Amino acid sequence: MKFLEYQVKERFRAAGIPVPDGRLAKTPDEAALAAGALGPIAVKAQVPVGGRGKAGGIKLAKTAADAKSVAGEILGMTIKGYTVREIWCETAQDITRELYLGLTLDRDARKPVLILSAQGGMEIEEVAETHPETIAKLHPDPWRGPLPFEVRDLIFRAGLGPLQAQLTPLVVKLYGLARTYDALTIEINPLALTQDGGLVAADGKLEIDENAMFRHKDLHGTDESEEDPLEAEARRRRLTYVRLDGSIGVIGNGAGLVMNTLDLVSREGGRAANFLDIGGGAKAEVVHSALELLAGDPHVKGILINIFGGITRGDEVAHGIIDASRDLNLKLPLVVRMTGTREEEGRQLLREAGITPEATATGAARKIVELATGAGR
Amino acid sequence: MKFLEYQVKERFRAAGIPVPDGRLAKTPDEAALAAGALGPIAVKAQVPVGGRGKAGGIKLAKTAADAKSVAGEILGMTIKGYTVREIWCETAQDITRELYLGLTLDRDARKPVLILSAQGGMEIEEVAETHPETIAKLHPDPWRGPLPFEVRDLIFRAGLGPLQAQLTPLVVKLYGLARTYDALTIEINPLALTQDGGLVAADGKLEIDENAMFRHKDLHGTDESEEDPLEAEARRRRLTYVRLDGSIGVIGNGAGLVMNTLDLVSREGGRAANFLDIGGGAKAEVVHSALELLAGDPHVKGILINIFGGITRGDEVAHGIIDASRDLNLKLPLVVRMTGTREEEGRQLLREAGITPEATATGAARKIVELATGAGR
Amino acid sequence: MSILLSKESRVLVQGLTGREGSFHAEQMKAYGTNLVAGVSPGKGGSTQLGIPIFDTVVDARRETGADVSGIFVPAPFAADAIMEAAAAGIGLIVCITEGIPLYDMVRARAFVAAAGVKLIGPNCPGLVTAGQAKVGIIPNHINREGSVGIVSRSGTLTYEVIQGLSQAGVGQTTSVGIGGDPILGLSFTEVLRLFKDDPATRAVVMIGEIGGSDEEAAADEVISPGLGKPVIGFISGRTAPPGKRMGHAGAIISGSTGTAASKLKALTQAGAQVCDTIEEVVAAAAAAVGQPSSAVHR
Amino acid sequence: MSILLSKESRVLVQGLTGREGSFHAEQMKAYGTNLVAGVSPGKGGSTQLGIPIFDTVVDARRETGADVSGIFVPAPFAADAIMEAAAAGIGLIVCITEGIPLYDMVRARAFVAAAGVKLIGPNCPGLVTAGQAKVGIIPNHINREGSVGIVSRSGTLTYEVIQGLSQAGVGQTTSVGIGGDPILGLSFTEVLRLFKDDPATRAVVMIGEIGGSDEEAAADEVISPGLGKPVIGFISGRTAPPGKRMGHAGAIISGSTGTAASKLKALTQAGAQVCDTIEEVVAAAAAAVGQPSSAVHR
Repeated sequence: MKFLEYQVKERFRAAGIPVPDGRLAKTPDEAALAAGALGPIAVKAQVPVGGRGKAGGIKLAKTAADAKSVAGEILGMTIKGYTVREIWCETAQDITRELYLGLTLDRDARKPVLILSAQGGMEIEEVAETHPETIAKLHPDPWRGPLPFEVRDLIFRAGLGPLQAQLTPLVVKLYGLARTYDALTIEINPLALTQDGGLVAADGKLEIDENAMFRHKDLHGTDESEEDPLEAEARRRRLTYVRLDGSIGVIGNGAGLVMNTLDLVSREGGRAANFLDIGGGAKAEVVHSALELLAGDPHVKGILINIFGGITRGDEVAHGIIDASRDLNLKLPLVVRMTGTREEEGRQLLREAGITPEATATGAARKIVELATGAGR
Repeated sequence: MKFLEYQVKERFRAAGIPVPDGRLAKTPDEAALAAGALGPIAVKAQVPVGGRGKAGGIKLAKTAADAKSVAGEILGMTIKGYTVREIWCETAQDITRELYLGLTLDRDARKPVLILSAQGGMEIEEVAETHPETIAKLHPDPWRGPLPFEVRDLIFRAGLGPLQAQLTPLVVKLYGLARTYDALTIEINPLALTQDGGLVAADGKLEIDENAMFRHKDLHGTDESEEDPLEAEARRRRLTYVRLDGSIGVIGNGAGLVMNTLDLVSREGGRAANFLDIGGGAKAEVVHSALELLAGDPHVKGILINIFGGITRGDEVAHGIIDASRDLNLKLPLVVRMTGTREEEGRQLLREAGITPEATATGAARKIVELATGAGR
Repeated sequence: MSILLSKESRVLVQGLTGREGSFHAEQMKAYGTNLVAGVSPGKGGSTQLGIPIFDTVVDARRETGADVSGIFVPAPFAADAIMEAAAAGIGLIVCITEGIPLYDMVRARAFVAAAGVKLIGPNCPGLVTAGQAKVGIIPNHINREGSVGIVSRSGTLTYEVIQGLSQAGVGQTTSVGIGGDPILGLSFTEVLRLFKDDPATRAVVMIGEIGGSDEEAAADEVISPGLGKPVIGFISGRTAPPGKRMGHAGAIISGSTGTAASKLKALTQAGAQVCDTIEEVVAAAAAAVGQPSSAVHR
Repeated sequence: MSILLSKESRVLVQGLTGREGSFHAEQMKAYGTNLVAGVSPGKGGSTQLGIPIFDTVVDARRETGADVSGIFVPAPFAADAIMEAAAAGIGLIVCITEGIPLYDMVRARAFVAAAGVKLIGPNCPGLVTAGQAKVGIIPNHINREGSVGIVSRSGTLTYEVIQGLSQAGVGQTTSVGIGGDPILGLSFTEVLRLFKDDPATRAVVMIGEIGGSDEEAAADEVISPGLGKPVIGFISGRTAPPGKRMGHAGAIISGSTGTAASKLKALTQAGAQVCDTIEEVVAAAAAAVGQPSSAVHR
C-alpha cells in the first residue's frame, strides 16, 4: 500500500522528522487560502506516482492569486493515469542542497538497508549508477536496528559529517517509522538543507508491506481510491494482480508459473494484459473470481488459464472453470492448459463444455494468441 | 524511583494489562462515593512499602457506609514510617487463584529475568526458597526481548498451560512496560485468576532505574513527597545516601570505601546512621553539601569522613572540610581520615582547624565511636 | 543418497492440528516420511494421525528426537515458529507458510543464521527426496526416484519440471523448492553445493526467476568454479514488467542485477545449459543423465 | 609480564576532547601509556595532547592500529561507545563512565559478548600495569612495579590496597578495577584466570563486595581448583543493610547468595586467605610474596 505525499508527511511530522508547513486543498479557493496563511507556496499534485514535476504537477505560487490560478491548472490534470483531485500547498523552501535518505529491503543481504547520499533529488538513480561512491549504505541488524555509532559512521561515509548532530536522530526516526509501518520502502527525497541550516523532508515516499496489513487494520483503504481501479478490485478479491499493457488475460497458479506463461505468450507474438496469480491449490471460487475480474477489463481480448493441478484434481478445476464461464456468460476466447492430477478427465470435461483444452503451455499460448489477435504463426 | 500502587496500575491499564476498576480517595467521603459507584471495594493504603495488609492498611468495604468508616481508619495511619494520605478504592475481586509475574535484573546472568509462578501472593519469597521448582524463569535476550515461543515455554514450565493464550500477551506487555520505564523491577503480585476465568493485576510494583531518569524527565517527583525526607533531599543534592539506624554519620568517596567504613564502625562497636557516597574525586562543594545533610539529621551524634585523595589533593579536601564545618557551625564530633596525595599537608591543616585527623581508617572508626558514644574500648 | 532429507529423517510438523497442517502431514505420512511429532501449543498430550502432539518444539524434540520440522502455521505466527524450531535445535526447518511480513522474516532469518540452522522457505513447496520422504506440499504422485536434482524458486514450476521428468522416465534425487519470497533461507548457492557433494545426483535443474541476484551469485560462486555435473538453468519472468519497483531505493540497491537478462547471461557464462521452456529443460535433463526424453509428446 | 595491558598496547580514548577525558588522557600519557588516538565525532582531523582525533573508532583503528580503548563519554552515550569499540575490533575496552542505564548496559554487554571482546567496567577505575601503562583513573603515583596482582570491584578501595602495598614496599603486576555496577564486563573469574597464567604475578588480592554472586562463582570456578599462587580475599559491606531490595523478584533471584557471609564462606572454603581489614590485606600480600610488610605503621 502506497501513501500520497501529504499522508507521508503527516507521518513524518508525527515521528519528529521536520517537514514544511502545508495544507491540503481540493479547490483553487482553498489553495488561495493556504497561500494567504503560509506565504509563497509550492502547489503539488497528490498522485501515487513519480515524475509529477516533469508532468507539470508541481508549481510555485507567490501570492494567493497565483495559488488560485496554479491550483486551477493542476487540479483535474491526469498524471500517468491518475486524475489530480487533491493538491498539497506547502511553504516554499529555500533549498541550498538536496540530500537523499531512504530505506528499503536488500534481498541479497536478507536485511533492510539504509541509504544516504549527499547527492539527492530527482537524479539519485543516475547518481547511484554513475557515482556509486557517493551512496553510503548501512545494513542494520534487524533486531537491534541502526545503532547511533553505526549511523554516525554512515553519515561520515556519506561525507555529511558536519550535519551529524542533526542527521543522526533523523535516520533513527526514519527507521522507527519503517518498523512502525512495516515499510517496504520509505524515502525522504530530497532531504533539503535550507538556507538557515536546517534539514527538512521536502518530499517523501512510504510503501507498506501488504503481508503486514493485519497489523495495520486502521490503515486499510487510506489511499485505495487513488489506485488503478482494477488493481484495487483485485486486492479486495485477494488476488495477486498487476496490470500490463497487452490484450491477453492470463490466469495461473503460482508466481513462477504465471511469469512463465507471460513469457510463452510473448514468445508466440502476443502481449499479456495482466499478471494474475490465484495462488497454489486452485479452487473453483478463486478461478471464478479471477475470470470475473478479467472479463470486466475492456482491454482483454482473450483469456489463457494455466493451472498445475497438484493437490486439487484436474476435473475439479475444470468444473470450476466451466461453471464460472457459464455464470459470467463469457464471450471471450478462452484457452485452458491444465496438467497434473487427473488432467485427462479435466480436459475431457472442458472439451465437452466447448472450451479449448491444451496439453502443453507452449501450445496453449500459441492458441490464445491466434484466437485473440487473429494472427496465427 | 518507586511508584505507588495506583500509579503502577494506571500504567498497567495504559499498557493493556487488566486491572480492577478503582478510584483514588483522600477523604472518607470520597471513599464512600467510590463504593457507591463501584459496589463492594477494597480500600488500600497508598504507601511505597510492602506489608500494608499485615499492618491493617487494606480493608474490604461492602457499602458506602463501610467504605467511609474503613477509610477513616486507614487515612492517617503510619505504616513503616509513611503516613497514609491517599487510599485506592477498587472493585473487590473474586479471586480463585493467585499467580506471580515479575521482572528484575539478574546480575549474575547479566540480563533481565522474567519470573512466573503458579504460587503467587504474599508468600512468594518463601515459595521460591522451599519450592524452587514452582518458579519458572526466562532470561530474554536484551535486544530481542521475550519472543512469543519463549513466553509460551515459560508458561508451560510454570504449569500454567491452560492460561497460555491469556498470559502470553500479558508477559510481553509487562516486558514492554519494563523497557518503556527502564524498570529495575516490575511485578504483578498477585496476578489474580478471577471467578470468571480472567486474569487481573491485583497489586503491582514498579521501580525505575535512577540512571535512566534522563529519559523520563516527565516522571521526576511523581512520588517524591512519599519518600523519607532525608533520602529525598540527598537525591536532590545528587548524593548517594541510604538511611541506616545508628548514630554515626559516615561520609566517604566510593561505594566500596564507604561500605568498608561502615564495617569498621561496626567492628569498633558503633552503628552508622547512614551510607553516604560523595563519589570518586572528592570536591569541596560536595563535601560541604554532604556535611550539611548529615548535620541536619537529629539521629547523628558524630561524623566520620573517610576520603582517599586520588586525583584531588589532600590539602584541597582538607580546606573543603574546614570551610564547610565553619560555615555550618558544626558542633558534632568530627573525625577525618584522609589518605592519598598530599595527605600530610591535609592532616596538618585539619589539626590546625581543631578537627581530629586520623591516619588509618581503623583508627578513625575507633575515634569517632569513642567521641560519639563516649564508649571507649 | 540424496540431500537434506532421507528416510531416516525424524520429522515433526508445527501446526499439525490446523487444516493445512493436518492435510499435508497426512500426505507426508502417506509418502513414507518418518513423521514423529506434531506441535500445537495447548494441545500437548493428544495425538493426531497416530502421532503425538506437543505444546512446544523443545518438548517434541526431547521426546521424539525430531531433527526436521515442517511449518504450516498461519503467517502472523510463522516467524515465531521458525525461531522456536531453531532455538530447540532442529537442524532443518522447512517453512511452507506464505505471506509472512518481511520484517518478521528478516528477524527470523537473522535468528536462524545465528543458530547455525538450515531453513528452507518460507513461501515454498518444501522438498522431496524421491521414494524416501517429503516435507511440504509437493504432490506425492509426480515424484520418481532417479538421478536429477532440482532446485527452484517457483512452486508450480517445480511441479511442472518434476512431472515432466517423471513422465519422460527421468527420476529425481531430491527436489527442493527454496521459495519465492524476497527473504529466504537456503539460497541456490547453498543447495547447489549440497548437490555437488551428492554422488547420486548426476545433473541439476535450477529454476530461477527475476528479482534479487541469488541466481547471479550461484553462477559465480558454485557453477562457474565447476559443479562436476551438468546444470540446466531456466529463468522465468523474461517478459515481466519491472514490477513493483521499490521507489528509488530499490533501484539504487539492485541496479541492473535481478533482470532476466542479467541472470541468463550469468548462468550461460558460468557454463550452465540455459533453456527457453520447461519442455526444453526436461529434454536437456534427460539427455544429461543419458536418458533421451520421450516427453514433449501429447 | 602482566595481564591485559602493557607498554606495547596501543591505546585510544573515546571522549578524549571532553573535560574528564582530556584530563585523564594526559595522566595516562604522563604514566607512559602508548596513547595513539582519540575519538570525538565531529572533531576528526584535529589533534589534542599531540594525539590525532578521529570521528569514529573504525577510522582511529584503521589509521593507528589501536587495540585498547578507554571510554570517558557521558553516561547516556557510553553504551553506544562501548559497542562502537567492539564493532571496530578493539580487543580490550575499558569503560570508566558511571551511571549508565542498566538496560543500555545489558544490551551493550550482550553485544560485546557476541563480538568476543574483553570489556572492563563500566563504573570502574580502569587498570594499571605498574611501570608500563594505565587506562583509566587510578592515581599514577601510588603504583609500584612488583609481583602482586589486584582485582577489585571497588574503586577507592583498590587505591587503598595499591597505596598500602606500595608504601610497604610491595609492588604490583597489574591492578584491575572491574567496577561496581550490577552489569559488568570481565568478572573475577576471568581476571583471576589471567593472573593464574601470568608468571610475573606471585600473589593475587581480590577485593569483593556484597551483591551478586561473582565472588562465589570465582571461588568455585577458579580459586577452588587451584590458582597456583596465594589469593588474599576481602569483602566489604559486611554490615551494610540489605539495601535496595528489588521487590520480591530480587529476593527470588538472589536467594541467600550475595551476602557478605556467603562470599566470605565461599572464599574461605576455596582456600583463599580472607582478611578483615585493608591493613591485614596488605600485610598478608606482603607475606605471600616474601616481603614482610613494614606498613600498618602510623
